[in-house]
Amino acid sequence: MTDAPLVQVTGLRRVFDVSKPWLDRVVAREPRQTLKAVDGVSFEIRRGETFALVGESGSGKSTVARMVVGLLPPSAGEVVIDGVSMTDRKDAARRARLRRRIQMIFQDPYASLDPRWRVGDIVAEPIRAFNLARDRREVEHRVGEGLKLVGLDPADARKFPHEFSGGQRQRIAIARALAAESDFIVCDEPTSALDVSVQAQILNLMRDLQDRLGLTYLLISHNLAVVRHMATTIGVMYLGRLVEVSPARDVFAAPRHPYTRMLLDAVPDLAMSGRPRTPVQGEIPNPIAPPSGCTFHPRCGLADERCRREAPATIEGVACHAVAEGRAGAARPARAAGG
Amino acid sequence: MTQPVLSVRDLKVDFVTRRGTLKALDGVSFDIARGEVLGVVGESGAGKSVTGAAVIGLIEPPGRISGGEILLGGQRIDDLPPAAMRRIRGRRIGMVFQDPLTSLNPLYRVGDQIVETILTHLPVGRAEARRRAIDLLKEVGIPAAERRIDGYPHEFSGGMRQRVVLALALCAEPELVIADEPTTALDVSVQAQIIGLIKRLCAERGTAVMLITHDMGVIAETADRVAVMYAGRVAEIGPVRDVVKRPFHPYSRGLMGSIPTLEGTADRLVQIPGSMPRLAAIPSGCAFHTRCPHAFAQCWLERPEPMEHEGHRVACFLYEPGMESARARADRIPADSPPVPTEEAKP
Amino acid sequence: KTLRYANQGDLKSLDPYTLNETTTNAHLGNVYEGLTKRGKDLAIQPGLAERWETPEPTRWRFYLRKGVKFQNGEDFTADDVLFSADRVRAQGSNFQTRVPKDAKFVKVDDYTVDVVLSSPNPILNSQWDTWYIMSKKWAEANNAVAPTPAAATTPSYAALNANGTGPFKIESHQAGVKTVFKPNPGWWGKPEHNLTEVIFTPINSDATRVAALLSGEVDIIEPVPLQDIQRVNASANAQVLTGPELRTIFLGFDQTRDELLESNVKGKNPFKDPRVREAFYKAIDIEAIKTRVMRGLSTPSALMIAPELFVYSKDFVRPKLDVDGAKKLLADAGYPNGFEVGMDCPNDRYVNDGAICQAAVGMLARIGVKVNLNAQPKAQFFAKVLKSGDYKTSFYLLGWTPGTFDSHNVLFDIMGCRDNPNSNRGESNLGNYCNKKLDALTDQILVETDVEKRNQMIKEAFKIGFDDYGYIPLHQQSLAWGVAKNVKVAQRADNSVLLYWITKD
Amino acid sequence: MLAFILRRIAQSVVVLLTVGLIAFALFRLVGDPINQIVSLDTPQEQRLKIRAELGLDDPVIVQFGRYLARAAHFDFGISYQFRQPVSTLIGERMPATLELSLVAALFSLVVGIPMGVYTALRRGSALSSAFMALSLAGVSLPTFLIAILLRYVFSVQLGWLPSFGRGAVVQLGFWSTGLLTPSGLKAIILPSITLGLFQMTLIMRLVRAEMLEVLRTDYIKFARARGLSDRAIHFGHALKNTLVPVITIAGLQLGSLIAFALITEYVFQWPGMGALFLGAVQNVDIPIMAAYLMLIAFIFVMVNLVVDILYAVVDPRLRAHFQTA
Amino acid sequence: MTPEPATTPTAAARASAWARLRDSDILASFLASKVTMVSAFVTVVMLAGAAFAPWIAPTNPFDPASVDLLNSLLPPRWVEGGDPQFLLGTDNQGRDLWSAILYGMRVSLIVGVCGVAIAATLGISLGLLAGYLGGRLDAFIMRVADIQLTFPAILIALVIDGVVRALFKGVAREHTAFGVLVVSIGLSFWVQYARTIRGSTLVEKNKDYVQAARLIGIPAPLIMLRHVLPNVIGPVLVILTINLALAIITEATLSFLGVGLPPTQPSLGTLIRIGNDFLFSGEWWIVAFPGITLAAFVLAVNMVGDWLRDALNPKLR
Ligand SMILES: Nc1ncnc2c1ncn2[C@@H]1O[C@H](COP(=O)(O)OP(=O)(O)OP(=O)(O)O)[C@@H](O)[C@H]1O
Ligand SMILES: Nc1ncnc2c1ncn2[C@@H]1O[C@H](COP(=O)(O)OP(=O)(O)OP(=O)(O)O)[C@@H](O)[C@H]1O
Ligand SMILES: [Mg+2]
Ligand SMILES: [Mg+2]
Repeated sequence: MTDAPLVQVTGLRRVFDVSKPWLDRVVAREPRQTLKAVDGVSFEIRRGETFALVGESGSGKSTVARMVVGLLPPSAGEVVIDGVSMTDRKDAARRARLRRRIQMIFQDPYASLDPRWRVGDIVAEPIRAFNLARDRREVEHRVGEGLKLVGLDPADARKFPHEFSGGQRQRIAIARALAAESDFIVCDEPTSALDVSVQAQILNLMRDLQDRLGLTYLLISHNLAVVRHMATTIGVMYLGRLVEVSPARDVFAAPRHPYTRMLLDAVPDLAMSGRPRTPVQGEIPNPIAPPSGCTFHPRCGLADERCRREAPATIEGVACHAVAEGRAGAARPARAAGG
Repeated sequence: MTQPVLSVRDLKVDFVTRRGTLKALDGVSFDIARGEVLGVVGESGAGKSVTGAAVIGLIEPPGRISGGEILLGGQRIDDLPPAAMRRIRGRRIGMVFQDPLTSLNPLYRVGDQIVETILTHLPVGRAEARRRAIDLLKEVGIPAAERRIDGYPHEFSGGMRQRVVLALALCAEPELVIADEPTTALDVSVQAQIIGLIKRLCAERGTAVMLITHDMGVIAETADRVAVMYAGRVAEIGPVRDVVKRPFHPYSRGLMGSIPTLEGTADRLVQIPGSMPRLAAIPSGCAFHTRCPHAFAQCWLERPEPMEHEGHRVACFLYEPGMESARARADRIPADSPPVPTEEAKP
Repeated sequence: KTLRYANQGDLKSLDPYTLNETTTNAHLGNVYEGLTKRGKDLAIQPGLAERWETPEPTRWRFYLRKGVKFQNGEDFTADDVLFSADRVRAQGSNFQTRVPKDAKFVKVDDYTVDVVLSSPNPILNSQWDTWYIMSKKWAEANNAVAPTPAAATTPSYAALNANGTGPFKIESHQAGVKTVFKPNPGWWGKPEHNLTEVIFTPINSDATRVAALLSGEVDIIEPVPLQDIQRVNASANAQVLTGPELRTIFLGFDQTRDELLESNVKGKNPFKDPRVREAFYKAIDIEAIKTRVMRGLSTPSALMIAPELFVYSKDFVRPKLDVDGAKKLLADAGYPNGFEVGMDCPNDRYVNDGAICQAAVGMLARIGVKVNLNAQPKAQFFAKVLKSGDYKTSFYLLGWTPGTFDSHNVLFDIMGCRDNPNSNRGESNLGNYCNKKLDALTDQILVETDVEKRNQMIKEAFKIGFDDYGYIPLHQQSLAWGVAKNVKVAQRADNSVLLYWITKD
Repeated sequence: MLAFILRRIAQSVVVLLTVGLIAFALFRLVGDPINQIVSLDTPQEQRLKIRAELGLDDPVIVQFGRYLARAAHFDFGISYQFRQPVSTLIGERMPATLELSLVAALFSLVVGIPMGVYTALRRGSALSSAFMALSLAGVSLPTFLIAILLRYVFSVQLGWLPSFGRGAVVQLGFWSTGLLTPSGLKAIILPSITLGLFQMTLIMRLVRAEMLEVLRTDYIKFARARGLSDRAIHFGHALKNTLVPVITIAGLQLGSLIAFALITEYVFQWPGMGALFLGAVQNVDIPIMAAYLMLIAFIFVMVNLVVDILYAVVDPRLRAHFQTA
Repeated sequence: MTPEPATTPTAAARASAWARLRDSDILASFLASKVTMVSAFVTVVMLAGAAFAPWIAPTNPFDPASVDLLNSLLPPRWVEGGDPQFLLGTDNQGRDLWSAILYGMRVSLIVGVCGVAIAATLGISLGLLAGYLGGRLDAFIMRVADIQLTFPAILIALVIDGVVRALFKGVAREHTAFGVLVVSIGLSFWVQYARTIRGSTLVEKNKDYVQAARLIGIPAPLIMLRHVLPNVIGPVLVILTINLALAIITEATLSFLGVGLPPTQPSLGTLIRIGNDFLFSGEWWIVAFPGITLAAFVLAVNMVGDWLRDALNPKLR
């Protein structure tokens, strides 16, 4: 194994055209309208690591995920996985081989399994698609193995998804992802539709699998506690931009970007430690007409004239004028002492 | 102790379906005092929403209240005729639903919906009602309320809408507000604002709140007392600090242990094996015994009644007086140690 | 008294030279008049001409009625007759054959007109009852000198307004919806009707028409579907007047192509063999058609003309129904197992036409002939089988009323050979039945002025066709008018409903 | 809003052009109008001449272009059957069809909506079961059977209502109305019931389904939780939301009512455009057929436009959408 | 490797499928509704009658040689003047009405089923393509659908009939009528399918299981066919039943207007049209029995469809 990162994302950008129909624009003399869902995102993920993306709804997390797995072509930027570009048209053959190493687990376990297919067929679909088995018996065998791996009974292969609970379905989805022998799995809010007790089962399973199979995860979540539990590195997104990328323990010990701090402050204090918190301000703005300069400035207590004017560059993983200028003050530990 | 605002006694709710009668609630009892926030937590399907609906009298067929009683300010309300119940809804009990996107009628102005509610319940004129509506909107933190009152719901963001819904629930100054997962559909950041708002407004007016959620964090921040529900029963009820920090019921323990926290350091989360039984197939005895690491013979046979234990009530035989050895055994097990992974037990 | 009258068809144009069609002619006959008229028995009577004579075979002299006024108040004179004679023969008229092309009209005085012919024509004025005389001044004043062609792309004044000399005038006319007639107070004759207003509505749905009569919303309907006659007669307020009609319904064969268009017989045309035609003839159970399909209201016919129109009709008798004989004939002709042939049939033109064809299909099936019936609305039917459709038919049903009420018309149009492209002979002989002897006789019949000699020649000609089995005449259908009990009406065999003979209590 | 209307109009023009082309091209192929025009014994030369005069020999595209150019001036040519301008004929008959369709639409709405609301609110009651059964019968019986049955009972047997026609009409300018005379009013009863019955049952079922849907929504639950009266909930909140989709369907139905009128008009001899069209089909009267199809398309397009605008009036979400446009 | 016979898993699956059905809400709601059961029974009996007409019917009314004009207009057997040979009497051509109804039903059904099959195939494919691929294709298909909606089935059939008659002037109606009807019905009913399918496809294609399949690299046509189609086809079942009823009515109406099937091969609609002419004259049975049959069948099918709609709608449960 090399030390080179498995996944390298550079300058990823995705613009959606949300313009009104042509005639409306002509009559109203409006320009085209675009929505920058993802705007210049760069990060890398090392093998066996879990990279987590957090941020409020609409910040562009899922869009990044979809571009990384190749479901959505980026407007600009590049995704390189194991040295192969996912975006470069030329490398089609290698990309096809790469395909099966990348899989995704979706948020809604009720929508991610085709309700008309038997579980066995669902899990077997990637095996068949990638020709990973010689004959039917081998397919069945592999499906059984996969189901066992996620703690289900191979006999469950004959059942339909609706016969399973949400947690069990998410296990099936994981089995499907693993059936393709993938080693990089993108998880878009894999547990947010589940009860906490079931969430614990899935998170534990994901970690077990990571330990056993050396998987690499891109984990998307808005639940900081989950991220805290799973991630090695954390990227914080706001309105399509990555405002902070830091090792997980640093983010929680000493959040640097004001937005990261705000997010941490918003998390309810289960331990009832009574840690001091600043109340959250406002809501995420309309991404079609984002604020000028640093898009966070209307909600930021540290904003000044410069923040309103110019967008901050990323310096040492943080994109914030205040941090760069040292106005942000000492990184404040989010965790009360003693926890 | 003064009379509780809401008192639920041995409430039973059934859903009569073709496949038999589902006991969605099976003997739920709790009180909420004036100004108190009672958090109701539990897994999906545990009966939290049904409890809320039963209190406000909105159980729809095929559901029906099959036993127990509900007292509002000492007056029994579960057997009131529809017209009388209607006068209580909105006037004495307010309600907030989970999804602010769908709770407001998209065809009517926000203000009209508030005014309509005020006029229904309070003896005021239209102008006065409108003035009150504006005040309320200001109070829930809608900027430029005078202007926004004539807006339509689709012109408001999710958080704003939930504020409007809150204003609607509070507009007749009810004694009790039932909030059924008021923040689940919202962003973490907005969630904090709404929770804060509920807390503040209710404290100011002395309104009792029944806060239904499955987010333990919200409960920890907001509630005075917590009821943990499991399969249509209250497994444990007590002061929030006790229940969160030192739960007694094995289910509560598992629940608390399975929540990842910002402070948590454990490599593995506590994992309760299996999932909650379907209501049609609730096991005999203690409904939790199939998943319980401490279950013993009695749990199979008998249903534990809630009993007082160290200041809060727990429905578990481990805490039955005279079960010293069992309790000792249970207490030895640390709350967050991983339970033995077992296959889903089949009775 | 207001008379409400409903007909299946409509009054399609008010210009009397636009469309030669029974219903239209009958309607306009209430408003316009010809030099002659026909009585209730169809006998030719004086009309606008009081009398006429033939001083020499090629010259006819007509004495016009004096004191006749058009409905707009102008006097009727010889000028109008001369004008009408030109107009009726002009481009765009649908009545050009009413008056021979080479006939010269000469004004003798204001009330006398001579017609000079190039050859004798004993039946010159036989169709003049529907050659309506128009006012010259009115036409000139309204820019309507030229007849309105059927295909007019600009409507003409004459098509929307009427100015006749007849007993009624048109008060209002909304095509396809309603036409209102009012009596003409200045009419020269003595009215035989007692009406003050006639409201005419076209109702093309049979059931609706009958319902309207039964519910008393109309006083006269034409026609009554055969099956409803009993019902109408049983009702309290209406009855059906029936009577023989002059139209002959018959079946015809394609006898000209070497291979039939729609048949499984390849390389030859079975209908060229008289035995096949005879077999078909003998397979048709005309009595069953009469009793079952026509409900007794038809007159089986051995000739291609109605008995009323030809005195020696009685001398012809249909061959008997003979299924076995027919089979044998077919076998002799080389079709022991029959064959398959397509049949064209209108389904909205004649009384129960579709059902007759269906019945024929069943009867022919018994001798092993499989007939593929194509029953279609008249528009499609005529488009296919007529000259303009290239006579694309193998076997068909058609009906014919000789416009002249004379056999010559039948012998010439229906039974004449179609082989001369410069002649109109046989234009409606869709299957081109052809016998030169018959043609020769036909030509003599036209110029023969001795009635008895002429009749013998006609008889001989019909005998030729009869023996050739050139056609299968079926029957003359019946008239059926539904009339309210308080209405009296004279029924004429040409199916014209004439308002001036109607009285209402 | 302006852009919206502009787009609608542009779409309408496309629709009309397409329909015009289809109508024209198709009917150009039907039968040979010449046979309709001339009598049996017209010689061939004369036929050819008439063909040339009518322009039937030109290429189809030329004929179509000519047709469109004239149609733009409301000149649809001369009817082959009636020898009158088609525009006059249609103009004369349009009031009859529109009155019939509107009365039928009114009937179907006035009866259908309350029945739908009732059956939705009283699910399972005897009367609403009866309504539902009736509505099924309504969609199951072919229109012509209903017409025959109604007429047989009410005009032939009972003699209460006229069996055909429009009764007496009054001329109001170019519009002839039968709604102002007693006989006209009596005459419209049976045809409009026949025509409206199917739509009525459709609307009833639609209202019921939508109402049930709306009654399950959160905002209705929330309205209950606010203690509003059933009246306010059912007729204030639920019905208004129900009407949003009902408007579209009802609008579309009005279009098809006009088109469907041809069966009713045929049976009741109603002097409207439908009967005219049916007659034209039978007689291969191309100008009338083509004009009728264009007209139906035009009415449909107009109704659609009105429905869309109405939609915006009812639903503020769309209104906002229009305004920002 | 297990020595189990290979059939066991499928047998088990089948058994469980049966168990699922027995257990399902559909069956229960079916058994709970007597009206539906009766309707289904009527439907099945009529379908069987139509399917086995050649074996059940005493005579073949389509064979002209087997009808005798002399038997025409006989009343039903139990009415005075009836002939025991003809249970429901005869029509104006002497056809046994009972046989004619069985055969007519067969014709009506074949027309209905074929027409609806064309409509469904067309509508489903177009709807699927429009919904899944979107963009200009979608816009185009939906515009065409709009235009098509302008014209009800009757109008379309009249148009098509005219065209066919013009194009195949020589060909007898017998040979074209069937095609005309089927195509008209197919062309006028497809829009509903297309719209429904497109609507649910738009929802379904964004569901994660489709994304998952795309991720594996399954080609779009396969995804449409194997994933999307099975999941959007549900509501089509309801439309199918209701459309079948509608198609039969449409056929009858067209036959009533004289554009339908020829009288030599009468469908129910043609029989009614023939019978309608004899309503006033007292031969009520010619219109009554086919009329009742038609109404009963359509009603029964609609009832089943109605129930199906409710039973398949999860929100109503
Ligand atoms: N197909 C699309 N067309 C237009 N806009 C889109 C599209 N997909 C996403 N967006 C917009 O892009 C932005 C980012 O969306 P994305 O789904 O990536 O956010 P997210 O961070 O995953 O949010 P959530 O937490 O709600 O899942 C949003 O404003 C969204 O509205
Ligand atoms: N209309 C109904 N018919 C049948 N069963 C019902 C109905 N409504 C609720 N139930 C049952 O009652 C039980 C309790 O439901 P409830 O909605 O109270 O759960 P909850 O605790 O609020 O769950 P969640 O966290 O998912 O909202 C569920 O198991 C559900 O199956
Ligand atoms: Mg997302
Ligand atoms: Mg709930």
